[in-house]
Amino acid sequence: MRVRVQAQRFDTGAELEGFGAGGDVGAVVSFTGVVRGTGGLARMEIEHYPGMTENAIARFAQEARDRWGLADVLVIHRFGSLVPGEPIMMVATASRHRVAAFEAAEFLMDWLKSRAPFWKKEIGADGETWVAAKDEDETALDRW
Amino acid sequence: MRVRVQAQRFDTGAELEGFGAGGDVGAVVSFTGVVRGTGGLARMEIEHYPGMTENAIARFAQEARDRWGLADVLVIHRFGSLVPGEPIMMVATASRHRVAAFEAAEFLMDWLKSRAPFWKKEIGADGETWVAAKDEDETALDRW
Amino acid sequence: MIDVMYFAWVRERIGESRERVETQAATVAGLVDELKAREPRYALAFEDLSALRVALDQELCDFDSPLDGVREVAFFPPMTGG
Amino acid sequence: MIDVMYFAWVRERIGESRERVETQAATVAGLVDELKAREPRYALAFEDLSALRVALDQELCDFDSPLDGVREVAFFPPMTGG
Repeated sequence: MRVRVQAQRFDTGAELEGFGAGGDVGAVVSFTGVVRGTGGLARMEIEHYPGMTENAIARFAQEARDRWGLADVLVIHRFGSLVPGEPIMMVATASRHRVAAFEAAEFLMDWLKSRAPFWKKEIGADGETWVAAKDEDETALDRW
Repeated sequence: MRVRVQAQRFDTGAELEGFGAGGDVGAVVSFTGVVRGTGGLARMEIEHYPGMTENAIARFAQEARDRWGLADVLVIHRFGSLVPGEPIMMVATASRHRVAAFEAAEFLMDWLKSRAPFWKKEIGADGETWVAAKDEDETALDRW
Repeated sequence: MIDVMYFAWVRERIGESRERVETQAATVAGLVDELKAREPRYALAFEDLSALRVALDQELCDFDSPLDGVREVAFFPPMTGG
Repeated sequence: MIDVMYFAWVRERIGESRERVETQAATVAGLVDELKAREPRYALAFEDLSALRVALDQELCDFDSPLDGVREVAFFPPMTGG
């Protein structure tokens, strides 16, 4: 299990290298979130709560691992200043069968969206705006 | 949109490089299927129906792209002789939001499982066995 | 004349992956009956049609589909891709 | 004395990211009332509690949670990770 909260850029392909190898793994799922350049976005600034962030993510990752019997799980989330096209975060899950790997990755994404202490600010031609939480993201937690 | 049916090994990380770049992409999902070494499996042989395989996969990929408005989709499936730990196949989907990318990847996997003309044979200490189709894989198609 | 292809254990039971067949059968089921009458290896391969699938010109079809105009018929077990 | 932290637009409205606060408040809500009484910038930040979340010692809690034994209180808008 690997959890990283960092300012530096990462590469999904490089992170997946060797991920889940050695275990009894038949399925690997990865999700990567990318900064979209819509609406003239110049950059995104991500603020976080050091300490609480790492602990919250480690707890979600542990829960996903136990609940879906994952062979491995990886979460990386960035903070700081990002430009369109850059990866914001990724999760990866490795399990015996595909359904567990997909469900665990979606579970992690749904929790990260609404329960990991990050806040996004979009900076564009029209100024700065804090990204508002979406009701649908809150609702998504109900299925777990 | 890229669809490849090949004997050669591939690398998920390398295939994901630049995948979905340039479009209005906020979410990239990948799934990789791996040969599991359980039950003393020595190798897996995958037979396919040349021509029909490529056409069937291209059709599923196109349907996924249209239905979920994907910015990009990638499917690679191998045939021939594989040993435990090797990747069998992968799908990747790129879209604006995470739900579409996850759903489209799961849709593709469900169709590939039961409707792409591949047949797997497991060769182990106890001889050779053709992998039987699972009822649950057939049932999985109902949700689409 | 029609091209007939066999995959996976159907191919193994019949011992061929492809052959040209002279047939007057109107449907896939008619063709299956002709093949089963040939030799025990065909009878064995086509013993249980519920365990088989058929494609006509590379499209999945049913056993009662007509053969009219078809160039290639393929018989195989349920697919196990992914 | 308690450490109080502010994130995102709460931090911007208050103009601080962290401060030490002397409080006798029994609950988070009590602390919020004390802060609002200080200056307009606090009153503005805490105008609508339904738009805010609170963590006590880095655990999400409610506004009626007791402050007893708590070392660190954090106020912030709903999280937008992922």
